[in-house]
Amino acid sequence: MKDQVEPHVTADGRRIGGVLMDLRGITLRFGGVEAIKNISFDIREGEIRAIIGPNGAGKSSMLNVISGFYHPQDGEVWFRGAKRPAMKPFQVARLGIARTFQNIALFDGMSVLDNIMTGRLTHMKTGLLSQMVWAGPAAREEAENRAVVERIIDFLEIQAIRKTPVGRLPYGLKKRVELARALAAEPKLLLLDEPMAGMNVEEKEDMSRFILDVNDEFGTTIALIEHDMGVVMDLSDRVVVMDYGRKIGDGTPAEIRANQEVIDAYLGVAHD
Amino acid sequence: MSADFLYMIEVVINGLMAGVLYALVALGFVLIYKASGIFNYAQGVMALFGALTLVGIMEGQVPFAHIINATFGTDLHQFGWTVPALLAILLTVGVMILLAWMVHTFVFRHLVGQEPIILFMATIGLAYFLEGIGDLMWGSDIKTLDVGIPQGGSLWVENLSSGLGGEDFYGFFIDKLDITASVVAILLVAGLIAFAQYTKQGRAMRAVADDHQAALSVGISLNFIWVLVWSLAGMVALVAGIMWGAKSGVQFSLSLIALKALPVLMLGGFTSIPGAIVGGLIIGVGEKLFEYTIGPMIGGATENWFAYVLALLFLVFRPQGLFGERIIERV
Amino acid sequence: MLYREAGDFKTTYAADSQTFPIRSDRWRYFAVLAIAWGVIPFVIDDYWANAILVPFLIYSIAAIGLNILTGYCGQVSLGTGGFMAVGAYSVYKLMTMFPEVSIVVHVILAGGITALVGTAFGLPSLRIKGFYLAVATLAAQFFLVWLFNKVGWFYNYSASGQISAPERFVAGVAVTGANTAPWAQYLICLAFVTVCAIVARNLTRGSVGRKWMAIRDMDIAAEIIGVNPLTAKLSAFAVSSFFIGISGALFFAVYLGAVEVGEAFGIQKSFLVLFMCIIGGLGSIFGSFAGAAFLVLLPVALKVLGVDLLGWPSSTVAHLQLVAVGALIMFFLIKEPHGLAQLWRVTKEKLRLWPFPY
Amino acid sequence: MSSAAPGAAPVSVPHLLAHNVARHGSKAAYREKEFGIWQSWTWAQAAEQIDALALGLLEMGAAPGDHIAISGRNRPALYWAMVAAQKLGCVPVPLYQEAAVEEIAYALEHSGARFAIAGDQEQVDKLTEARASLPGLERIIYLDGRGLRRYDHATLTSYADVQAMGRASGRRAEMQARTDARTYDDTCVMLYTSGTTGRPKGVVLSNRNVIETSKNSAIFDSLRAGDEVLAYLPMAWVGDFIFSVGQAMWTGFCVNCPESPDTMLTDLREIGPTYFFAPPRVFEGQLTTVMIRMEDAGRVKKWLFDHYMAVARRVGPALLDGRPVGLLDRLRYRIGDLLVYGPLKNTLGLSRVRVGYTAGEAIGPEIFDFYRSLGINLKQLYGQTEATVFITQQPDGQVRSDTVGVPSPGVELRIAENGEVFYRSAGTFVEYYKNPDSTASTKDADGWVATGDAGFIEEGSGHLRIIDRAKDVGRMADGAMFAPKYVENKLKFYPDILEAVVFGAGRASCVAFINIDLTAVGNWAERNNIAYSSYQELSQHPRVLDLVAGHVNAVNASVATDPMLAGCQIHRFLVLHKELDADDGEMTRSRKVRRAVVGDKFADLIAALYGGADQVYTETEVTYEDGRKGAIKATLAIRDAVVVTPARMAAE
Repeated sequence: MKDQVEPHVTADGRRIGGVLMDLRGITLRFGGVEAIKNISFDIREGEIRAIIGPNGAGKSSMLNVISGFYHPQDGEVWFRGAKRPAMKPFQVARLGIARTFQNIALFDGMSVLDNIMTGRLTHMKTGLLSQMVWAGPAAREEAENRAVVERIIDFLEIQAIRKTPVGRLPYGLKKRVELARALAAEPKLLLLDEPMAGMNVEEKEDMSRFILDVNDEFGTTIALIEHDMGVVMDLSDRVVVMDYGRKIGDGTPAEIRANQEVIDAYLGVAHD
Repeated sequence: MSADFLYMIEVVINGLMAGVLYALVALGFVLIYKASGIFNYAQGVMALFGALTLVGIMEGQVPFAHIINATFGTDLHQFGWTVPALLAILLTVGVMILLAWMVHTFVFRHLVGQEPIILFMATIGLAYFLEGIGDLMWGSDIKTLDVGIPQGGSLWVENLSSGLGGEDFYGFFIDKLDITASVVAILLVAGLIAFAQYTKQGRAMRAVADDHQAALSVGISLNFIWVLVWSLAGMVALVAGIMWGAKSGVQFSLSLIALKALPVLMLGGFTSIPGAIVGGLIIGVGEKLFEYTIGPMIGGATENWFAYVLALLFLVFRPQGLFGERIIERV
Repeated sequence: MLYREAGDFKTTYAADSQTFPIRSDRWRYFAVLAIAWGVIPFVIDDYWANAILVPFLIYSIAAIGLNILTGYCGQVSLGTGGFMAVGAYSVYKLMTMFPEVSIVVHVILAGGITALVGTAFGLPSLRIKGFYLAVATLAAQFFLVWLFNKVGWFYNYSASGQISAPERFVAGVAVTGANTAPWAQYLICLAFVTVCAIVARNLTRGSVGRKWMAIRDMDIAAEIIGVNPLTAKLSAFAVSSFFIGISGALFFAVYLGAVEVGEAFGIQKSFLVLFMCIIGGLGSIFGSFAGAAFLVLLPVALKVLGVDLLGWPSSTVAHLQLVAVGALIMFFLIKEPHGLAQLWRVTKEKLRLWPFPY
Repeated sequence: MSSAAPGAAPVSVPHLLAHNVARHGSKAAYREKEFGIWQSWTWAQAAEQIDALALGLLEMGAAPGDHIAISGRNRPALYWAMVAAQKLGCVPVPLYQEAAVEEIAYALEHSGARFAIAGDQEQVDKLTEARASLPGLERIIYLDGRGLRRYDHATLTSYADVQAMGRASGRRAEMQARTDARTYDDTCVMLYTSGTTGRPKGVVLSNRNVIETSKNSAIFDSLRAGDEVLAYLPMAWVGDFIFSVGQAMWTGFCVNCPESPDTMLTDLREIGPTYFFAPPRVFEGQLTTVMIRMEDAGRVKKWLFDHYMAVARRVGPALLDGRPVGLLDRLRYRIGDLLVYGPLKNTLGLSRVRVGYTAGEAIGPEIFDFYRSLGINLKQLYGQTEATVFITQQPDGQVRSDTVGVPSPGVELRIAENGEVFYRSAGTFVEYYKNPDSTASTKDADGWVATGDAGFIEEGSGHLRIIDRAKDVGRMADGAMFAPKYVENKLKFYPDILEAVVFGAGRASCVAFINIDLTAVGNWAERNNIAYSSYQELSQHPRVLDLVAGHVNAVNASVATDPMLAGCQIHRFLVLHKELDADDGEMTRSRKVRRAVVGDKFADLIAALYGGADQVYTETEVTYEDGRKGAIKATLAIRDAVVVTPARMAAE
């Protein structure tokens, strides 16, 4: 029933490629509770894919499944044309899936720069010994990755807070730093967990701009969760709507707007 | 029944007795941990401090005698009176309550909301402090404590049980003190549970343990509760101190033995009173048995570490302890 | 106030991320090195060596080691004493087994052996966290001490159950054994401290260090951004134990010369080193030195004050010391959880902003 | 690789470049804070970059005489673009980066630029919009491609691509030939004067103008290779062109570009320039923040600061001018330097400043003295675009806040009978581009140029003192001299007052509009716990009005001391409800008040001031940053000021 769309170029000239991630019949239970009920959808290269739904719809659980933090009882996760076996989160990260967190998960003991540098860890290979010596490979690697990170810092316009301890930053900036950390991993798939949560209008606009720019400049595939429908609709190419762990809609923003079930869900029509 | 087996049983029984005392100390930990999330490393030292104070008061010692003498060249040691055990115990309880109040007001009230590990380290500091103070007040020499608890092997049990085995079995040797200890311990636990169940403060205490914010919102004074639990813990410690002290003299090693409560807790889980008791018994029995059976082969004195290694292995397979419930991690 | 940073700009990342980015700090660092290496060896006497400098240096290594584990990787350990013992007994066995091999090699090997043991005891850290782990490490402490006590092989079945260091030479100079010159003791320790400190700094500044700190600050997030908790934690245990092993080896071979495991490496030792880290500052190399210096000097100071000046019995002073240490720990945790290092940082910031308040 | 024989006398900027490559090839020529560190280019590397760009432009068909517009924040690449243009015999035309589209459109149209080099997306957008109306602009070359990926690249090329094209090109000889063909009288650069009135004019400066002035001024202050400047002022402003291109090329010192406007102060501190220029408002702003920050300092620090600043005010300037100072005072000053001045200069990033200049506006004496007393060699100069900056400047040792110094080397001065200042020098501009009339009206046959400022040369010192714009110096009803600027400046010396506009030409008395400084007054309000929700509310708060009234009275008193100008005392004033703003056309881009515009716009207020009402209601149209327009309504209180009669002054 999944609509088969061929690789194409969007009206605003972005390339949408083939299927990057395919979720097939995912079901997730906590004890007796079914957080996700047999949900299937796919994410294509280069697109911005939104997962929306009222609070408690199971969006976050879905994201946790994708990022390998939860392991679904049923269903398969296909990534880049191969079935992904049950993995530890850090292995998933090394596949090229990076994410941000709904309630910010930065490393408060470190500076902004160090936090973003942690995003490069999956790319840094020098071993313990050469790190001990530092001079040579380790130092070189550090400098190279610093250069990458600095470009992201520049991209997200956070030069001024480079050396500030993240603890001291206001909420909006923390969110941006977290995005930077995820970007630093140069992910193939970027997961954003409620990127706009708790932001004022202005911050939301900034964040939307950055999300679009990221997708645009780096061609990064982005899957994001939001409960605020408005933002998502302007942002994303396709939207999955979840409610009570079920998928009640999947399609372009336009289609979603027209979908009666979605409207009900959002107007909170009683569930039988 | 073969004598070996019977001796084995005797070991088990003695283990149970020791376990009761571990449980007693562990109980103190649980009380404080449940109410304030503080893992009170100093519980053992509190037992030592309690015992020292009790002895000091009973024998009418002059506190801080050494310093006073050293500074003023005096030669004070005794007030020259002795205090009856019961009165002394009451006084000591008073001291422990005062101590509880001070500990809370001067230390932990300023650490509310800190990470558990910080609180833990603070209690280590407290342990040092109390040990030092205890020694300064009452001197560090080993003291014998006699509050009139019957001592020595219980003939009654011995005779009663000697019939069980052949002529090479002389019946169970069980120290009366241990029996008393167990009885006291059981009473204490019962008392505590009753207190927690049926008194206003007790219910408040449990409310706090469940949810600080909620407790606050219904107008329970956290500070009061915290002082309360520290006092209770202090008294429990005192009792434990008396028992240990009576058994093996009041000395620093007492606080080390009390350390055993830590593995006990790791088995029982930090939040469950029954856990503490069961854990205590397991450790007590376990280490005695191990020493009795394996000990001789590997040079003995295995009580030093058995409890910890047991707890360690146990934790690796069941991190939340015997009675703790599973935690689902969220992002 | 003392800082003049205008015109002190960086044109490479290497320069920007160096250990002492500010010029004046750099000079101070070189000055300290120069004094430590070029002046003290010539003026040092027996009292200074044995009462202050040598223990200070050795404890610094231990504190750095524990700080890597606890301060940088967030895994609290109460097994330091036990691990120091491993270092001591390893070096003792090596010295007696291979007399011809250089003591320096032995000390390093001892560190390596301790690293292995430490890693083994670190395994539980994958399942258990926080003070559960702290208590679990007590197992290492008690078990190891018991082991070295009971198993004769470790102390070569000496009647006393003690181990005592035979005389060994570095470049023809005795560094262990009865007639070791103070400056020789000092220099060999200084050498190890210098190297250890630099290595520690290098490890904590790069990707390894960031993995540790990520685990410390938020282990779940760390794992999700691609840190393998297994390797991260175990490497921390290994490196930490390596340093602690070295300090243990030096403590026995160079400083004490003869050791009875129970009293030299008991649980008190574990706490002492932990306190050094707390007072000095968790997650700071400088803090490790500060803490070590503080807790080495405190007893000396108290002794001078109590025994020599006030003429109190030394036992009383010893108790007073317990009180002081305990009180200090609580004070620091309340007032400045990040210890002397943080105080230093704050002062420095103030000096940099002077005369402005912020 | 550009090989003008180092021996030959340099006749163009590219020649100077060649010299620098020869003399200081491996010394740093340009630095830019980017990606967290100071990216650096030696003279040799810079030359290579410039050649690459020049060749690229050549490939794209840049012909001699073409104009090449350049707009963006200060960046090495854009400075290179200027030199690259000159290498090809083209004329660089730097534009104000925050200029509005129509301003840009005018400049492009007027200069007939074929190429434009833009810093970033913002500039590209403006240029593209402007371009719609002018087919003349063939290509836009952009530096930072951020956000431009999906733009139509038919007329858009990236800087890097152009350079790549250049590196691949084989027409180096041709480029070199063009470079060598430059003469001393070819056009070096064309700069648009913001012009306080009417359309901006394109000032044409020749190689002679630029090189001679650069040489003279460099010698005057013994600037040399190894000096450091921070290039942060608009590239379209003649000052920046002389400091960052002319003098830099002449002496071979290093030009440093900040990371972004909002990190400017940090970058200033990091670089610690040895040669520094800033308009008075920058120094003013810095001083204000210093004072505000010191307010919160602990009592000890505060005391130290106040005490030693007092010492500095007494001793500092003298020391700086090499006048004799008592031993004890010297000692005190040394201590002060250790405890206060040194750290202060360091935190401000001025500790290495050897030569500092301010100009463009009159600077408040206490501001000026503050920096002097710290031991910063801050001086004033008087100049304008038409003179390639330098007309007069203050030699070391003769520095005062109330004069603008003696004629710069090679400059002749003449004061007309109406008090207007005329000058003639090697720096005198060639012409206004495509505007012979204005050229004629400004520069007479023998090369004398009217500055449009009224002033007089002080007896004795021979220093020039500027009173006001010549055309603004009017007569009052009673024929007394009316010099509004003179009074306004005195007012603006108070940190609380940001801008002041005085009216009174042909009237019996003077009245004034005042703009309060939000930072200073806001902080004052905070300290006196005065609550306010908006600029407007604050501006009309009675106690603020009292504050301002105090300043006005003080100014009146000091004006009265000068019989010639005593008539200019302010009789009535009001505090404006909005800041005068370039976006509303009330000021020029270089933040000079457009008196006429303000006069018309607020005619109702002026009427009220003379009408004697004690308050007036008004509605004002404003333009928001995003270009939308809106109106703000307000009722403004009008206050009377204390006027001193010269007679009484004399009596005292």
